Amino acid sequence: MNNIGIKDIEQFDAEPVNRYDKQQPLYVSRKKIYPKRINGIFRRFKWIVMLITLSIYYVTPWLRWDRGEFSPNQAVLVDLYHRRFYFFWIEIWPQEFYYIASLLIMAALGLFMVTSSIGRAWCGYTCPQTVWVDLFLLIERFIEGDRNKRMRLDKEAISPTKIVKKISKHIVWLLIAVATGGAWILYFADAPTLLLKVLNGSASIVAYGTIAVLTFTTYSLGGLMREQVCTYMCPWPRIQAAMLDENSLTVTYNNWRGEPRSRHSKIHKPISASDNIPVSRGDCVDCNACVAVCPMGIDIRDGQQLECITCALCIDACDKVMEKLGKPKGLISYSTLANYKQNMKLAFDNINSELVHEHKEILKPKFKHTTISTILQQPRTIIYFAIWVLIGFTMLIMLTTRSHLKINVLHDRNPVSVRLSDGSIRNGYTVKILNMIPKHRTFTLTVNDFIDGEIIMPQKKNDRFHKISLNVKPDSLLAQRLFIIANPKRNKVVERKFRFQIQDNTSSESAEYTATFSYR
Amino acid sequence: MSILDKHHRVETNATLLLILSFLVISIGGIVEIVPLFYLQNTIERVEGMRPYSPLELKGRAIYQREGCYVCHSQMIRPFRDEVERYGHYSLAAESMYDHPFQWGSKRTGPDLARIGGRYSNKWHVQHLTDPRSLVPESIMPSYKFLAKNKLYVSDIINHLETNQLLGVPYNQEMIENAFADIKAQADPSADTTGLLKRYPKAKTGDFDGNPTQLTEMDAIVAYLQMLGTLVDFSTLDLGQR
Amino acid sequence: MSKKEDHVVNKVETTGYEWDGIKELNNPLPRWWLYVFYTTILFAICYAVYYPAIPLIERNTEGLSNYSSRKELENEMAAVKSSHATMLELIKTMDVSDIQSDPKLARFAAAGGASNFKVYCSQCHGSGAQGGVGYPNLNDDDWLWGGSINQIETTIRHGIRYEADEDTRYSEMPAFGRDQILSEEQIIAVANYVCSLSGLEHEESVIALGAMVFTENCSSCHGDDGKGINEVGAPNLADKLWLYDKSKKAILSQIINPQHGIMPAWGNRLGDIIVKELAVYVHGLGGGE
Amino acid sequence: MHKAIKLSIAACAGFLALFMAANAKDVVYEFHSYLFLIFAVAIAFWLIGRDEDNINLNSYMDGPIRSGVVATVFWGVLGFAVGVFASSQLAWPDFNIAPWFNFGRVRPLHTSIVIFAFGGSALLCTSFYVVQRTCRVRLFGGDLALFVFWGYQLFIVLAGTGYLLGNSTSKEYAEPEWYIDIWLTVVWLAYLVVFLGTVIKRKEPHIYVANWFYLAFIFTIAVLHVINALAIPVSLTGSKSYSLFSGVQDAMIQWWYGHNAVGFFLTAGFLGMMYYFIPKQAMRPVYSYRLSIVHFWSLIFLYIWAGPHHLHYTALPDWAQTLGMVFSIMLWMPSWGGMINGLMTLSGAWDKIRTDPIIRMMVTALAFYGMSTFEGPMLAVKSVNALSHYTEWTIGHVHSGALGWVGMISFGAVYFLTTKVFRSDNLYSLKMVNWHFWLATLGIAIYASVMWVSGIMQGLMWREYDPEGFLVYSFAETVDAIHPFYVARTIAGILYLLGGLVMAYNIGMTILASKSNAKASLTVLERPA
Repeated sequence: MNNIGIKDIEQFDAEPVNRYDKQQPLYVSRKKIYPKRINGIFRRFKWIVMLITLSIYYVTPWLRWDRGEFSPNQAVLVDLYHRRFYFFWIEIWPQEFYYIASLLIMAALGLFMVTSSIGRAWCGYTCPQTVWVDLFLLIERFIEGDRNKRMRLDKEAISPTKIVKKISKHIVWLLIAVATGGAWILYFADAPTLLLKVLNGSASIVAYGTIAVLTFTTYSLGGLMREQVCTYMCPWPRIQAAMLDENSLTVTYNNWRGEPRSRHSKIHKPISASDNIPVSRGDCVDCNACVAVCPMGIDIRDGQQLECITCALCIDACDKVMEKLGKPKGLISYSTLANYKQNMKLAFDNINSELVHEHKEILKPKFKHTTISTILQQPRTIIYFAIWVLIGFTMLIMLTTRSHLKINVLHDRNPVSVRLSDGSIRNGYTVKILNMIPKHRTFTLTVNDFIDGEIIMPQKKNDRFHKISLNVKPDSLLAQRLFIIANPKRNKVVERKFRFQIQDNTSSESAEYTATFSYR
Repeated sequence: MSILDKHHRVETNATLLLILSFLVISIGGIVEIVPLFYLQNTIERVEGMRPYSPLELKGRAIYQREGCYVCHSQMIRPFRDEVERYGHYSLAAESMYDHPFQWGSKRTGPDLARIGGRYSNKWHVQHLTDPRSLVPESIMPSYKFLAKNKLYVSDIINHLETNQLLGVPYNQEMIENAFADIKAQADPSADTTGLLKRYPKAKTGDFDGNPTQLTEMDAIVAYLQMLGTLVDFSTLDLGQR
Repeated sequence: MSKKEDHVVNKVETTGYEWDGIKELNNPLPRWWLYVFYTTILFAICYAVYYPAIPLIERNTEGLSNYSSRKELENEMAAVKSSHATMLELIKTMDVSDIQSDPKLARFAAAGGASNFKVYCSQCHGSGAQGGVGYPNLNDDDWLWGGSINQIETTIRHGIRYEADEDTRYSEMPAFGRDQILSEEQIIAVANYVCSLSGLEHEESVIALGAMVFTENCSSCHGDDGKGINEVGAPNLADKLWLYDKSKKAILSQIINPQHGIMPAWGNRLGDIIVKELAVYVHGLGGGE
Repeated sequence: MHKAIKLSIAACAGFLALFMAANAKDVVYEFHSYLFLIFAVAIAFWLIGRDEDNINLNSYMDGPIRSGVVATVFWGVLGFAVGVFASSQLAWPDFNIAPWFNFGRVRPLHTSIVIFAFGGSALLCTSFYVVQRTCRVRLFGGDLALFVFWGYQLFIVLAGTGYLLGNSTSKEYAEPEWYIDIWLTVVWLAYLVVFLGTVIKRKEPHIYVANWFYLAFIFTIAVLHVINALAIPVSLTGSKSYSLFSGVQDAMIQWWYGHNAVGFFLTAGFLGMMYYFIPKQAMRPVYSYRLSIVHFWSLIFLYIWAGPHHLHYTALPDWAQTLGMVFSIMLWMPSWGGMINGLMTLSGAWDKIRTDPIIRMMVTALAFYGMSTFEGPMLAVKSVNALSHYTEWTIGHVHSGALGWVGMISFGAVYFLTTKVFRSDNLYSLKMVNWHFWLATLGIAIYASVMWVSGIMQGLMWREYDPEGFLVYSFAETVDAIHPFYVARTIAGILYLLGGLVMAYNIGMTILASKSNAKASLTVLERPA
C-alpha cells in the first residue's frame, strides 16, 4: 500500500455559499458554484439513475401498444381532446379520474415513506431538477472543462475562445431545453405525427407555446437558477425536512472521528488549559474536496442543512481522499441522527483518532455504522413498504378488474310523466351506455323489477319490448332515448323504483342502474 | 437602501404605522369599487327588469336562509358550454335589485340563473321534497319541511319598504297592494290582473300542490320559476363593456 | 452538531434591537426574488395595456386588444354556427321525414328545435311541451290535426285558425246550444254519450238518445266511433285525454258554446329551417306517429 | 375604569337585551337576545365577585391567553368535526338532517368555526402574547382585553347558532345578520384599542415586525367588515336585513372583503404569528429585516386588489377582472417573501427539525404557505380560472392553505403557548405531537390531491362536447362521477380531525399537569437575560 501523506492531498480553495459569516449579499447575483467532477459509487449510481429517468422521459412517447383499429396505438397517451388517458393496457375515462387521484396519493405516501426512511433520496437522485441540472453540468464541464478551468474561464477577459465556449454551451443547453419541451408535448398526441407537424411548422400554437414555455423553464431553472430552486422555491424540501426523524438517513459528516481537522501531520494542542494531554488530529485533512464537488455549494461539515439534497457526491469525494490516505472510508457517510449521537457519545470523552481507531485503518468496532441495508432491514421501513405495496396492489387489481361498461340514466324532468290516450303512463329516459373498450359491442337492455313496464323506442312507437338490443361503437358513449310505459295505479302510488340492466351479448359483462318511474 | 433606512420612523411610531397602512390598503379598494357606482357601462340597459313580487321576495329570503347559494351559482359565464347548458350569459342588470347578490362561488349543484320556467312546478315540489326520487345521483338535502311551514306574510310591507329605501323601485301602489299580491300570486282562483300589471311575467297559480295554504314551498318555487325570465333577450343590444 | 450558532449573530449585521430575545439579521433581498417580482410587474403592465383595465372618469380604458369576454363568446358562437352551415343547408333542402330518418341530422335538428321551442312555443305549450288546459300536450299520442311529422310541420308552418295565413288549418264546431241546433234534452243526452265513450261517469238512461244525436250531428266530424278525424281537427272523444276538462260540465259547455284554440302560423316568421327543426323536435317528444 | 361604571354598562346592556327579547319579531332574534342577556349578567356577576386587589399589574396579562389557547383547541376540534360532517353530507346525502343540519346551514357553520372561531381565537391569544412580550408591557386597557376575548366568543356563538336556526345574509364568510355584525364591530374596535394601546405604551424603542402584521390585520379587518356588512334591517327587533349594495357592486364589495379575509385574517395575521414563534422556537434571529419591510408593504398594498379574481367572467366589467388578475400575479413574490424569511430564519437550526416537532409543524406550515401562494396566483389567471371556478379545485386550494398553513402554524403556536402560559416545563407528550403532525400531513396530502383531480375532472366534464357538437354530460352525471372523491375527502378530513383530537388530549393533559405546580413565579416585565 502506497503511503500518501497529507501534503499530497490537494487542498481546494472552496468555500460554502451559505456560511453565515460568508453570506453573500443576495442582491448581487448569486455566488456561482463550480462543482468539481468526482468518481465514485454514488456518482456512478447517479449516472445510472439519470440514464434511466431520461430514457423513460424521452422514449416513452414512442412506445406503441396495439389497441385495435378504434383507439390510438401509443402506449402512454394523454388524449386531452377526447378526454382519455391511455397507459399500456389501462384506459381511463374522465369519470375514472379517481384512479389518478389515488395515484397522486400513492405518490405522496411513497415519498413520505421513502423520506422518513432514507431521507431526501428523491431530491438527490430522481427529481427532474436534479437530473436536468446534472445534465446541464455535464455539458458545461464538457465544453468549459472542470472546476478550475471553469473558474479561470469566468475570470478571464473576453476572448474569442471564451465567447465560443460560452455560446456553444448555451446553445447546447437551449437544444436540450427545446428537446425537453418537445418530448413533453408528445405525450399528448400521436408522437410521430405530432413531431412531423412540429418540424414542418403545421402544429398548433398551443404545441409551440408549450414547447416555448418548457424550453424557457428548463433553461432557466436547470441552467441558470440551479440550486436556488431547491433552496428557495421548492416547497418539497421543507416538507421532507419535516418528515425526517432520528432514524432517517442523511448525509452526515462524522465529526467524532474527523475533528480536530488539520492539514498538519501532527498537532499537539492541549484540549484544555488544565490537562496537557497531546491530541493527535482527526481524520479530516481539511482538503475541502467535499465542498468543491457539492452542486449545492455547501460544506457538509457545517452539519445538517436546509440546502443539502443528499446527492452523496461529498461521500465519494471524501472516500477518495480517505482511500489515498489509507484511512477507513466513511468520514462523510449516510448515517442516522441516532447513530451519529451514539457515536458522538462514545467518542465524546476525548475526540481523538487514537481512541476512535482500533489501528490506523480500522475503526473500533463499538462505533455504529449505518448502511442502506441496515435501514432497509428496519421494521419501520418494511412496514411502510408493505403498506404501500398493499395499497398499490389493491389499486392495480381494482384497475384491471374494473368494469368496462357503465350505464347512466337520465329521467325526463319536464314533463316527468305523460298520460297517453289509452290512459297508460309513459316516462321518458335517456340511457347512456359507456363502452370503455376499443371494440364494437352489442348489449341487451332489460327492465327489471317492473312487471308491467314495457320499453318503447322512439323510432318504432307501436312496438313494445321487454328487452332491446343496442349496438355501441368502440370506446364511446351511446345516448339512447327510450320510453317506459306502464298501466296507471289505482291507489295513490306516485312512483316506483326499478332497474335498467345492460348485458354484453358476448362477454356477459353487465351493469345496472336503479331508476324511478313516476305515475303522477 | 435609503428609503429602508427611513423606515425606522414608521417602526417607532404606531400611529404613523397605522395611518400609512390605512393609506396603502385604501387605494386598491377605492380604484376597484368606486367606479362601479359611476361608470355608465357597469350595468347594461335592458328591458323587462322589475322588482321581485312580494311572494318572490319571500322565496328569495328562504333561498338565502337555507344557504342555497352555497351549492348553486346564479351566474352564467360567457362560455359556449355554459350558454348551451344554462342559457344566455347573465347580465349585471339581472341582479341589480338583488340585495345582496346571489352569484355564488361553487357549483356543487347546477347553475340556477335561468332555472325559471325550465321545469314544472310539480317537478320542483317533488324535487325539493325528495331530490333523489327524480335525480338519483343528486346529493341535495330534502326540503320537505318547506311545504309544511306556513309562509310568514304579515311583515311583507316592511320588506318592500326596506328595499324601497335601498333604491329598489317599488312604488306606492306596490307597497299598498303587497299583502294582497302575496296571497293572490299563489291562489289559482284569484284575480291576478293587478299583480301582473305591477309585476309583469310573474308566474301565478298554485305552486306547491296545496291551494288551500300559502306555504314556504309556494314562495321558493315562485322565486325559482321567475329566475332569469325577466329580460327580453330578443330586443337586447349589449354595448361594449 | 451545528457549529454555526457560535459565530452567527456576532458576525452578521443585525439591526441592533432585540425583542423578547429575538434579534433581526439584515440580510439583503435575494436577487432572483426581486427579478421575479419585477417580471410579474412588467407582465401586469403589459396585460393591463392590452386588455381593458383602468377605470377613468367617463369610461374605462379599452386596451389595445379591444377585447371583451362577451365578444369572445359571440365570435365562438359565430364559428360554431358557421360550422353548422352544411347541416342547415341539408335541413333547408330536405323533406322533414327524410331529415328524421337520418339519425345525425335528426339529432342536430331536434337540438335546434328544442332551443327554438323554448323561445317561441313554451309560452303556450309549456317549457316541456306538456301543455295545459286548452293548450295541447305535445308529448302524448293524441293529435288534433295529425301526429305524423309532415302533419306536424304543416300545423307549425300554417298555424290553426290563424287568419293571416291562407293555408291555415281551419275548422269550426257548431255552437249546438247557443245557436239552438239541438234541444237541451238532446245536448244532455249527447254529453252523457260522449262521457260513455271514454268510460267517464254518465247516465245510462239517456245513452240511446245520445247515440242517435251523435250519429246525426257529430259523427261527420268526430267519426262514427267518436275517435275523431285529423283532417278536420276533430278530437278523439273516446280516449282518456281531454284538451279542456273531462268533467261533464266542461263537455256540456263545449257542445253548447265551443271554444276554438288558435295557433299562429310560424312559417313566415321563423323560416323554413326553424319550422322543420321544430317539427323534428316535437315529433321526437314521444307522441309522433 | 371604575367598577361602578363597568357594572352600569353591563346593566344597561342587560336591559337592552331584555327589551330586544320582549319585542323580538322572530325566534332567532329572541334567542340571541337571551344569549346576550346571559352574557351581560355573567359579566356583572364576575365584576361583583372578583377580588381586584389580587391583580399584579407588573406582570403580563396571561388570563385571556390561557382561555384563548383552550378556545383555539376547542373550536379547532369542533370546526374540523363539523367539516367532516359537512363532507359526509356531500358523500352520503342522508346525513342531512332537515332543517337545522342541512348542508346549506352546516357549511357556513364549518367555515365560520374554522376561520373565525379557531383562527380568530388563535390570532387573539397569540397577538396578546406576542405584543406583550415584544413591547415589554402589560396589555393596555385592563379588563378591555377580557371583554375582547369573551365578546368575541359570544360573537361566534351568536353567528353559529344563527346559521343553524336559519339566519344568514348569504354573503359568504360574512353570513351573520346585522345585529351580530354590530356586536362584532364593537368587540373588534376594542381589540384595536387594546392592541394599539399596548404598542403605543411599549418599552422597546422599535415596533417588532410581528406587530406590524398584527396591526395591519386588525385594522384592515375592521375596515373590511364594516363596509361589507352595511345593511338595513327590516325591523330593529327582527333579524332579517337587506344589504346596502346590490348586484354587481355588492359582488365586488363582497369579494373585496372575502379575498382580504384570506389576505389579512388568514395571511397577514398568521404571518405575524410566524414572525414571533419561528425565531423564538428555533432560537435564531430573523433572517432579513429588509425583506420583512419590503414584503410587508407590498403584501398589504397588493392583496387588497386581488378580490375580482373571484369574479372572473362574471357580469363584473372586464376592466375590474383584469385588475384582479394582474394584481394577484404580482402578489406572488410578496407572499413568498414571508416564506423565505421564515425558512431562512430556520436555516441555521435545520438539524432541530428532526428532533423538535413544533419546528417541524412550522416548517410544514411554511411549505404549504408557499404552495398555496403559488397556486393562488395561478388560479387567478383568467384562462385557468375559467376551468377551475365553481369546481372542487377551489375547495382543494383553500384547504391546502387552511389546513396546511393556518392549521399547522396555529398548532405550533398553541403547543408553544401551552407550556409558556400554563407554566408547565414540558408538553405532556412529544410523541403525540408527532402523531398529530403525521395525521394532519397525511390528511392534507390526500385532501389536496383528491380535490385537485376532482376539480379538473368536473371542469372537463362540464365542457365535454361530442364530435357532433353537443354537450356530452348532464350535470347529474358529473355529480355521480365525483362521489368517490367526496368519500376520499371525508377520510382525509377524519385524519385531520384525529390529529386535532390527539392535540386536544395532549394539551388537556399538559394543562392538568401544570395545575399541580401552579402559583409558580409570575412572569415579570423584565428583559430576559
